[in-house]
Amino acid sequence: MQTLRMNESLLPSLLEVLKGFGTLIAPVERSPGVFSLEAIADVSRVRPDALRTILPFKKLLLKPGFVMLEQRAGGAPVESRDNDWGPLVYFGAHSCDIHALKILDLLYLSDYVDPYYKRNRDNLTVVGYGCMPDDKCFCKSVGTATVDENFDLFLTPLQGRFMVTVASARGDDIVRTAAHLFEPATRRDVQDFLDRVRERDDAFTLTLDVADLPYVLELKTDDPVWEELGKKCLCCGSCSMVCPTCACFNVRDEIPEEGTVRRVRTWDACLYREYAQVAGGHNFRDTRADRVRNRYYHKQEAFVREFGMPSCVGCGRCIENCPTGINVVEVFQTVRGEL
Amino acid sequence: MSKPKVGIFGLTGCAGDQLQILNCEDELVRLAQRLDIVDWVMVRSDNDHTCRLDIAFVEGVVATERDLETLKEVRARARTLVALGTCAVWGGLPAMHNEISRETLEREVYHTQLHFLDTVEALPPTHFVPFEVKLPGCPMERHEFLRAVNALLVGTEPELPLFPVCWECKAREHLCRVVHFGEVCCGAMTRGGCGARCPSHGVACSGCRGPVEEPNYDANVTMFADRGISWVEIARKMSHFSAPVWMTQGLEQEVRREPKR
Amino acid sequence: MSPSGRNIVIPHLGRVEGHGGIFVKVVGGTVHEVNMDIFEGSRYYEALLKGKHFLEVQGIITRVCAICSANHTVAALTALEDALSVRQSERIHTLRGLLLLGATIESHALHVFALALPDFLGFDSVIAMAAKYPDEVAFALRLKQLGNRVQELVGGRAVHPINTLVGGFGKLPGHRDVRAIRDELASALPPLLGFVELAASLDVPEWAAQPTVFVALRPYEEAFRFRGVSICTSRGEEFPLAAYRDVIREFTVEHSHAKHSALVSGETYMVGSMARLKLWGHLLKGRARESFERLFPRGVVDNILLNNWAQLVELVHSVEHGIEVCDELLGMPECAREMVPYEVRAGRGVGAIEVPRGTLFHEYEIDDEGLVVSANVVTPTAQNLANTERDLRAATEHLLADHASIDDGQLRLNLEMVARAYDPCISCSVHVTRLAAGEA
Amino acid sequence: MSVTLPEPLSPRGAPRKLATGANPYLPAPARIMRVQDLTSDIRLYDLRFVDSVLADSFAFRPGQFVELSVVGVGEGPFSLPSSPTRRGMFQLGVRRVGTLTNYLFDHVIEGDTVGIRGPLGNGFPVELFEGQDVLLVAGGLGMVPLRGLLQYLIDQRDRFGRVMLLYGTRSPEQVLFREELESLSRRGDAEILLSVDQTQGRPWAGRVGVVTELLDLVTFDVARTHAIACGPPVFYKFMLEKLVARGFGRHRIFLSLERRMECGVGKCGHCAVGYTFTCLHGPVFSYWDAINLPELIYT
Ligand SMILES: Cc1cc2nc3c(=O)[nH]c(=O)nc-3n(C[C@H](O)[C@H](O)[C@H](O)COP(=O)(O)OP(=O)(O)OC[C@H]3O[C@@H](n4cnc5c(N)ncnc54)[C@H](O)[C@@H]3O)c2cc1C
Ligand code: SF4
Ligand code: SF4
Ligand code: SF4
Repeated sequence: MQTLRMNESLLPSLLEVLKGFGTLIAPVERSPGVFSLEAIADVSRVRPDALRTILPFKKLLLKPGFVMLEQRAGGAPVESRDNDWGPLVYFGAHSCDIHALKILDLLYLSDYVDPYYKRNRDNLTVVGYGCMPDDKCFCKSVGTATVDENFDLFLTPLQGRFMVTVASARGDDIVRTAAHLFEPATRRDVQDFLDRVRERDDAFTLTLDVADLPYVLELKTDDPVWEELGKKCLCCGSCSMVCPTCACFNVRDEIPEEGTVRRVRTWDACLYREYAQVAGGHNFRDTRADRVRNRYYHKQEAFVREFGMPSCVGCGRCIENCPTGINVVEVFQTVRGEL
Repeated sequence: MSKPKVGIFGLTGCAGDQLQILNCEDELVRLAQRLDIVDWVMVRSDNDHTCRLDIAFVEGVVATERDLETLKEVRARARTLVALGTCAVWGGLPAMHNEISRETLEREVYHTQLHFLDTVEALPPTHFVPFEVKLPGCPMERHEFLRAVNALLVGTEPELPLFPVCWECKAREHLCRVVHFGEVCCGAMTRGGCGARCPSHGVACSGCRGPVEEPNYDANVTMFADRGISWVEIARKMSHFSAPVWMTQGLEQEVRREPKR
Repeated sequence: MSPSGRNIVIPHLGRVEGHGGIFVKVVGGTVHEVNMDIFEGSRYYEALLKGKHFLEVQGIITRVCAICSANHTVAALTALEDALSVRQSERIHTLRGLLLLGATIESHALHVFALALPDFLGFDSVIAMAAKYPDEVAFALRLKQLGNRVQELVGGRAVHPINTLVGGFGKLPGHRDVRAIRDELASALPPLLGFVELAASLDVPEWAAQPTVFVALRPYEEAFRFRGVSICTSRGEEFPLAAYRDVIREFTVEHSHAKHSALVSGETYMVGSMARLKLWGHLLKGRARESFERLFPRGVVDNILLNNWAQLVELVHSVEHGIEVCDELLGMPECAREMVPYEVRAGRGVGAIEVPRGTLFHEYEIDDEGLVVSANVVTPTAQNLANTERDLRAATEHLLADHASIDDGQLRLNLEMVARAYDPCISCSVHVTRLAAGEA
Repeated sequence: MSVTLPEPLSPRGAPRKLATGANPYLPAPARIMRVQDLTSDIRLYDLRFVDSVLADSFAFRPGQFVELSVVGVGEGPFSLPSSPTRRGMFQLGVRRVGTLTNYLFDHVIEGDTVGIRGPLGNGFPVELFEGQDVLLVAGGLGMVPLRGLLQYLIDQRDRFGRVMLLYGTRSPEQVLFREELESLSRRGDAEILLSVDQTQGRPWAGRVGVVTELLDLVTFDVARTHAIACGPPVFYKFMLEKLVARGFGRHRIFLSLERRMECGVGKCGHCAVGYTFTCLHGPVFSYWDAINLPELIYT
């Protein structure tokens, strides 16, 4: 790891340089206060200050829907490249996003490696950007507020300049390509950086106590809160769609035209009724309450048991996007009997 | 499979789904070669009204005795029956407000009391006979129709997505009409497949594709009410696409659902 | 069969939208009864609208008929905006105009090429025709698709638009898309003119000719337009739009339980392409004018079979004018959404527009909460029904007079041609209810 | 040049490959060599991979399964009812229930090619059974995976102690592999007891009643016996606890589970209970593990 500084006014130049490393993807403002990650031609559209994009970066690794296999009349099925983005530079990753990336890697690059994910992952350059939390962020509670690996560059905004962290050889390549933009970080920069870390630490207003959550949850499987949530949840799947670590998918075959058949893979949500239903109609999670509970247990209990941390990274997207206002933090406060 | 004999039938409706077939301009000529369309009143004048059919497509609601007769005849003639559009699958707009008596409706439109020989309550054909394939949408989506035909031609049934409109709305990152604008959006209750067309135009979904399998009506109503929308307005917007029909259906399902052990 | 008691029954009229039949009873060489049976089920849309919020009107009323969905939408919005005194911005007016042109292109292309032309070329359907005239059919489909693409761009969907709102649009089309459509319209014009030549070379029989009163709206500007400001007849009368109920008398017909229309004088009349050409054809410009002159060298003559050619002229106009409208839009600054602000208040409004099949009236009365108090829709097909029966009667008489030995099959075919020439849209004629075809 | 990937946070499995190819979602073509009707709605398919190297090297554990697909129609998981001891060919027993299986029954015939991915899942812990007695209990279609295990045990008969099979179906026509089982029984290779819920007027020499009752007819030394159960949910509901009541430790009872699966390789999430994927960590679980995963067995 190496730390540098860059003048704030040079950001557009850096973005131009990043374009040389792949398609530049960064947050742009869709409508006032609402952002999404999009391919950038004109760097003045980039909004590094965007706190949350509607969809997280996971769409850069696995598109919401893509063709896995294709088969033409008389041929054998072949792997499709529909999901491939080619070289990408993802600018504007926050700490929680980078932690989420780690979780996706864990799922998709272990055991049977997912080739669709891997190709995009290998092609992905991650440039982080320091954020300040709002009232929906709780990454501090789940231990994802800071990050020191799994990215290439990370820009932390300080007064009039950035502290730039280089965490990979690819990051180093970028820095060397644009050497004129960077200077070594000064002692003052480091001090300001540390002050900012403290300032940010104090800025969190939402907390979720995860320490003993798996135990609490294990004891509370029958808690009436799940029934209540089952009544409230629309099962629209928005939370899973926007969650950076929700990675379930569905596979569907279709015949788009005569002589061509294909197998399509789409993001799925465990809240959908059909999710655990098998032939003959038996459903392993028949009620909405079953499905809602499953989502929270999966994230906050099972993952903690297995890997020592929740698979929720505290980005607040589901809180922001749930039409009916279900709030993950409140859910757990209720389960604990605190609300 | 040799060239299948096909019939296309419109009961009472706007002909939108038949028009959607004609709107497959790029595929139409080839389609006419792959299918032996023997009975299609809207497009042909010399039709065979009695032969056996491999595939029959039915659009519209049953609103007259004659519709019902036609439907039963078609069912008897066809090996595979395909419902086209929300009217055929759920009843659609014609079935909205089935609780208003026919008599009242007739008086409203015709002003005098007349004898109507055979108008019946508008109900979806799926209410009367079983269908092998159901393509929702008002009108149905062209690509879904083409995929269904392609699947039927190789001897299988199309697998259409079951997720709600919200899936596609989120996948395309549209601004949520509920979250950002506080509108009544039927997306969460409505079967997806349209590409979240309305939210993508900045308009709330009115549910034209009919319900997902287990819509949570109560939660939707509460959600809108909590956002300060009047109950009457909510009901009005939700009722567009035959909510009475599907509401009862949803509630029935709710009641029938066995309690979990 | 003895010529003294002859029933001509067309139980199910093919190649029209909706369900209708024709029944003609001939006794001793004279036509006793002519019936255009409509057995399409009623859907009572106007009654359903009562008590609905005015914002819901378009989503409901568009489902009256798919082919005319964009037209009903624009008519309804116009009427509602009239009731609310909303003044359309120039851009919205222009875009709505483009939507109507798209709808006209799609509808006329479908009718002229797929439904009517097979009659003139001797096929039972466009499917059969495609084998012999593949290029022509391919072009016709392309043109129809282009009409749909225009509707998709402006209305958000080819059938039942969703982007059209009271006061504006949900999302305005970007210049890139408008430019693409413009270019496609431009490239469609030359081959379309080829069809004008093909049509000019075909003989149109005379047996359906008879004098008719034509009715069409006076265009809102001194040009051939589909939106108008007053109701005009070919006898030189002119009435304000709001008086449409006084001009056009809807009545129920004893024998058919179906609503028909006539002028106050009791005369039946025709609305549609031929009426528009009759009244405003002199306003056409450019290629459309040339096509008009080519296909109607003696001006519009009273022969309903020529309505197909009138539609062809309007196709040329719509494509040509569509290019101009696109250019106008491209001259305006790009923006994402435009909505004219308005206040909800009680009022009554009429929207009248010229749609492919003729003049369409929508009228709504809303209360101060914006709820619909009453709704009335008068469709062109309903207006044309009485005239259709009249033409069917005349055609039967002429045919019997000219060829006493004409067989039923031929007679049926010819009567179907007359009915089809009106391009009836039966789903649209919501006022009209059934008459059992079997009763004959 | 690639990014340095993180160390897995825990010992989740190291990268591995399927026999059928590096892309775990891409099926390998296999030819249908023979189709037999086992019952009116269950068929036995003999398959051989088109690639002869793959065909001859394809090895799997009893209790593993494969994903069978017809691209354009669908894909589904199916247990292997044949034994890995018999190379070059494998079998699938398919019940007609939905889109894919209807298509197989209606349109796929001998000589056609389908797609196969696998082998998938963990399979039975056969190493544990060596030198011990094995009790197989099957209900209905549960005989399909157990038949592969049975063949495996019989093919290496001297490595195991007693081999017992208790198998119940609804009626005599529903009994899968009946002749085969009868001949094994006759030869004394295995102790086999069959029962049906109802004879429905068919000739039947076996028991009539529910399958759990067969347990009362055999004696065993629970200290040196493993029980392997396979069947539908209601079967598990009664059978598992009855085995426990007969003295089996819950860790000595194994069962094979079914869940919805879209990938078969531990990615799609559908078969997961927590982070236990039925397709990857199962489908075979000890009863003890299964009851500690809520929802896993549904009764
Ligand atoms: C480990 C395992 C082993 C199995 N072994 C056998 C066997 O040996 N013989 C046999 O006949 N059946 C077996 N099944 C069940 C078989 O997979 C389903 O019956 C089959 O997938 C149904 O497919 P379909 O398209 O015909 O049915 P549909 O109902 O049309 O299937 C719709 C969808 O649901 C999924 N699905 C439905 N049921 C199941 C299910 N039970 N498990 C997983 N996915 C399902 C399908 O993949 C498909 O995507 C097994 C299932 C599992 C999980
Ligand atoms: S569950 Fe919600 S807060 Fe947690 S990671 Fe997912 S989107 Fe973020
Ligand atoms: S706008 Fe409607 S469809 Fe889209 S996410 Fe919101 S509720 Fe769902
Ligand atoms: S968003 Fe809703 S109303 Fe609009 S097309 Fe889709 S289903 Fe129909």
